[in-house]
Amino acid sequence: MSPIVVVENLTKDYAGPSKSVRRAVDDVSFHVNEQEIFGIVGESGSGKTTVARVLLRLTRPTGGHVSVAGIDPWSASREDRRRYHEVIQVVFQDPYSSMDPRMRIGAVVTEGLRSRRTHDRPVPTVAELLDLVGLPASYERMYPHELSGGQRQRAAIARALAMGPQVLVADEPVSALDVSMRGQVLNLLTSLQVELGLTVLFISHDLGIVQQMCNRVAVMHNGRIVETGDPVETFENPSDPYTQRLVASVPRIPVS
Amino acid sequence: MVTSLVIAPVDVPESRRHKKRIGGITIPTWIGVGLLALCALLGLVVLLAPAFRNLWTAQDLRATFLPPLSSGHPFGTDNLGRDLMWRTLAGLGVSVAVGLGVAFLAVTLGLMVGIVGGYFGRAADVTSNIVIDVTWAFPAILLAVVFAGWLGPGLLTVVLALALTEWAGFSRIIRGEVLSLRERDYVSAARVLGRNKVAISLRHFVPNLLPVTLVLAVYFVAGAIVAEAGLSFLGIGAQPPTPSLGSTLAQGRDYLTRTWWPVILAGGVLTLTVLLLNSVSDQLREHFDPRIGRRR
Amino acid sequence: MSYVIKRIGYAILIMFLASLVTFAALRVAPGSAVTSILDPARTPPEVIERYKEELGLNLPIWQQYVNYMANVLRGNFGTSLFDRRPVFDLIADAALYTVVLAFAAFVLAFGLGVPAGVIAALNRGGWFDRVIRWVTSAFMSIPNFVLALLLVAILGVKLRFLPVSGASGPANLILPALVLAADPWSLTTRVTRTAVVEQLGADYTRTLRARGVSRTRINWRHVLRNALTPVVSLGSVQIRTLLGYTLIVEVIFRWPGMGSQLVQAILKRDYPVASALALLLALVVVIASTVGDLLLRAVDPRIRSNQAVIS
Amino acid sequence: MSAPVIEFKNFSLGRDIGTSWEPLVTDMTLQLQPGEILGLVGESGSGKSLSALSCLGLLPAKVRPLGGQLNILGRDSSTFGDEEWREVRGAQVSMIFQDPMTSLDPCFTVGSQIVEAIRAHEDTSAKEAQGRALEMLRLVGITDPEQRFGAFPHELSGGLRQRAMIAAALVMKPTVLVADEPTTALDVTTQAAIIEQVVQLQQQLGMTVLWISHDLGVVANLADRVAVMYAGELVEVADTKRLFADPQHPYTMGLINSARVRSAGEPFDFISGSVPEPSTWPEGCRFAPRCSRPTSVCQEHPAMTQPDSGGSLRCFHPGMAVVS
Repeated sequence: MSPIVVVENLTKDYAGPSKSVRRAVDDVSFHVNEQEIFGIVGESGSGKTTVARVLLRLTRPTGGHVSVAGIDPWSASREDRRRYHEVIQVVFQDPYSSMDPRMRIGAVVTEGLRSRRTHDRPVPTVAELLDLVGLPASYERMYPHELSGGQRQRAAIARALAMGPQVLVADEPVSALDVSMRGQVLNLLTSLQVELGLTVLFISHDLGIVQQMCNRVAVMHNGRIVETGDPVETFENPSDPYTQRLVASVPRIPVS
Repeated sequence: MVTSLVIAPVDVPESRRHKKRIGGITIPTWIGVGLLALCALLGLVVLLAPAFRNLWTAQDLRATFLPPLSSGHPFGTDNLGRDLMWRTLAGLGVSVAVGLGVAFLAVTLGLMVGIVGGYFGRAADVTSNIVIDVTWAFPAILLAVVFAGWLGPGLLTVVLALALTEWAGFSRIIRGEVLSLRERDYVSAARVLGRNKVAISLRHFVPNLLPVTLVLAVYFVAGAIVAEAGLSFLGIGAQPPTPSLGSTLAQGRDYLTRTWWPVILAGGVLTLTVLLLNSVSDQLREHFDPRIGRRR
Repeated sequence: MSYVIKRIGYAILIMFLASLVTFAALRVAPGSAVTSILDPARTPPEVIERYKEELGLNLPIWQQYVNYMANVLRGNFGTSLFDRRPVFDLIADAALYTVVLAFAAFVLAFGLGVPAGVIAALNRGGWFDRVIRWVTSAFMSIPNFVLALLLVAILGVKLRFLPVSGASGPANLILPALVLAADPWSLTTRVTRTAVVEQLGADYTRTLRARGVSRTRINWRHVLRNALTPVVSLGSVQIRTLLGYTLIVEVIFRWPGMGSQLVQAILKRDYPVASALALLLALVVVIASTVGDLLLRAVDPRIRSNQAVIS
Repeated sequence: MSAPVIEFKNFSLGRDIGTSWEPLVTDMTLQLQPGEILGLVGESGSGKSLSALSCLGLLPAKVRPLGGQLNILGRDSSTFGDEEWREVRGAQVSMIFQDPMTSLDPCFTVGSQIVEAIRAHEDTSAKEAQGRALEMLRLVGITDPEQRFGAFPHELSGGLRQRAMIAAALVMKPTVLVADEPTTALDVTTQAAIIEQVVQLQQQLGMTVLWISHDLGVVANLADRVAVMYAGELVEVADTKRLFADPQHPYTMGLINSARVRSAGEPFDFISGSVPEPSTWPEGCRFAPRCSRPTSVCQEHPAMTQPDSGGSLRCFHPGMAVVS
């Protein structure tokens, strides 16, 4: 197992009110091994989403380095930058805003295909992509608002997988869904991870989900990683005081 | 600056918010159909006015100042004995053509500047903001008058002058919309999928800006028709012999003590046209989103 | 405080650029000031040259601008090319008339528009609301010069009820002010109505009701306070609109203000007068925008505060 | 058992859709006993928030009670006029909402909004009201209340804002507090602190609490009894311990399983399909299309029954384990 995602001394500052600086990410380092499901947990403002956005080349870091499959997106050559979209993809939290309301599902899932660079793999069809995530091919003609939240998240996964990525970032992929429907999407993600040999960076505030599905976890607080390790071990015997408080705060259902 | 173009808000009755839909196409209301028919009629006037040139240029100095409903002259005649109904219609055609030209130019310019300012980096944003605010500093008609002084009076002057002022307020609205659109996750997703800024602008921004654009474009047509008539009234717009509602009104004003109907009739046609276009704009806004145009 | 300084600095920048625009538009325009006074076909070239020299028109263009601005900042706008009076004196008279007219219209538009909008919103769907809806659409559709001509025809020519021309007495103000206020009044009414209706449905009204606060108190204390923001920001927009409208309304009613003067100056290519007027109007608009933005911060604590969140 | 403070009797709500009424809540029978914390659980569109809002007569426009009865402190609420409702709100039944940002008036300081809640019911001097407001801010765990009193809502963090909202809701010491997902917008550590605060205040003031949530975990740790809603109706009501130990309705089971943490690597539980819109509710058992073991009898609409195990239940096949 070799690391495919490497984050070294990553720092991100935002300008705050009246010339102050808010440090959203503070000297964060971690790596994710190939075919691993790596969880990042933390509360709002902990910096977990900013880390993901830096990796996705959406937010420019203030300091430090990141690399995915050997490409540093912030200093890559033009050709590497183009290839980068086939290395890493994303599924966002809100299935309502993550799709253009004026595009049909077929257009949504194939939007990235035109920027694909590698031509040795066959270009998937809409039907194949929808089938991959368990949606009927007839959904190609539908608009996002005609789908339920869970179905939209499936389509979002299809859109990401169309690019044939090695790494998938899932930023709170189920927290906008009703509780009874979350399992469907999570099981799909897990089985696709195995099937396609994906590496998944799973960002969540839900410790239970992370514990059940991730191989390793990093706990973030105020822009720093306070603890990294095996999820079960980390949440059952937290060593960091913040992790202890976080674990104690999670409302748990009594075991029958 | 916070201030921007403000157009009167419409309030959509609760009952009409649940639109009837069949296969994704909203069925227009009867009001909508009626308004569309009237717009088509207006378009016909624009297209046909030049063809009937001899009708609105024919003079008859023996029949000046005929009152309305005279035989052969439903609106009466003017000081040169020209038929007022045909002159009014021809003038309306000119006004609407000017309005369409202004709306097209202002919308195109406004969309480009708004998208560039909202999405193509901080330098572009600061620059476009300053350009917008400087343009904004001059009341629309004032700048039109200044332009007229520069280019000389005429319809081209009117079109250019109005387009070059009216785009600013529109552009500010578009910029605001883009600032909110760019934060949507589907734009982030498109970036991760490797689309560049131009592709995202064309694929995601323009289609989503279309409703606002359409509503405001119709509103601009109405505004430009009034402004054209106003400038022609001042003698800065259409020059004789080009017919114009504004010059008919100016003439009517000179003979106001003698006859009142040219003012009433030309003014009435102008008012009804603006009312029609305002209603179309309101209907479009209701159709798309009652919130469009409410923002500052 | 730093915002106030920044905002004023920005306003000065915009004014500077606006002055460049007026200068350029009126000075670099084809058909120079000289040719509009002297017929180039019949005047000997040296006379034209002397004239140009006298007016400073043979200097490089940036030099002309620097001279122009230096003079402007000292309150010297040059002399009119036609009656040779100092522009400042000409404008000062006219400005007073325009200020009186625009102020009267502004007071009418807001003084009548805000209450009408509030009452319409509080009685949504009632007869007053419906009447307001119709009246405002009518006033927004009838161009103000048509309205002006109608009133002149009816009141001035037929009934001879009110003076329709000139500025010989306070009664002369009534018609132009009413005409000028009609459209801004409609817009103010509608914007106020919408703002109030929107606030009536805001979440906090439900919370206040959940604590037993009476509907009347919620409406008159909380809803109106929150609805103020869009109305205030409308204010500075309206000043710009009003100034634009004065041009034409002043001409129709022969009101001796800046509007009619500007139209005259531009048609006669009286550059010193025209550029001074344009600059003055732009200054008023920029000041109105600035004051509007500052007022907005005073009215809305969310805009005002940029201090950090207390946690 | 003493008289319930709030009692729904076959209560139903509907929305005016022009030609007819679309039902949103049907056949709701539920009693809120004095001094208890009752958790009302359901997913989006279950009708839990609307039921809560009816306790204060704050239904949205176009939504009306269609039938049944709702008694508040022993009085039939259908007889209440505007003024009677006003006197009930805040003083006897109070409510806190999900989003403390939009639920507080942005143009007024939090202190003045608490003072206003007092003076809506009592003719006290401004000074005395201010004193009581400060005391209440302290009581809800806000340190430095003098400074927070003058703060505008946007100047406070989410947790402080929610505390300020609780202070305004409880300053008149109401008998009942209706809490509509008050911690959903907050982080878990803040949520834990707020829950602890409410429980403490509930004991201190002897309040009855109706706590609405979509999060079973929150309710499990907080409520004495739990009522589960699905598609506009109650499906199961039981003591918290019993409900989580031995759920009877397949929806309750599915919901508990979906929320429960399993061992690493195990698949996640879920309920197939999605929550139906009110217009697409089935004629028979509303859960049948998503149920793992529906039978032909489920074509009928089940009534609420009182099984021997206690509580109440709406299912033809109680206790049947869902194997997923």
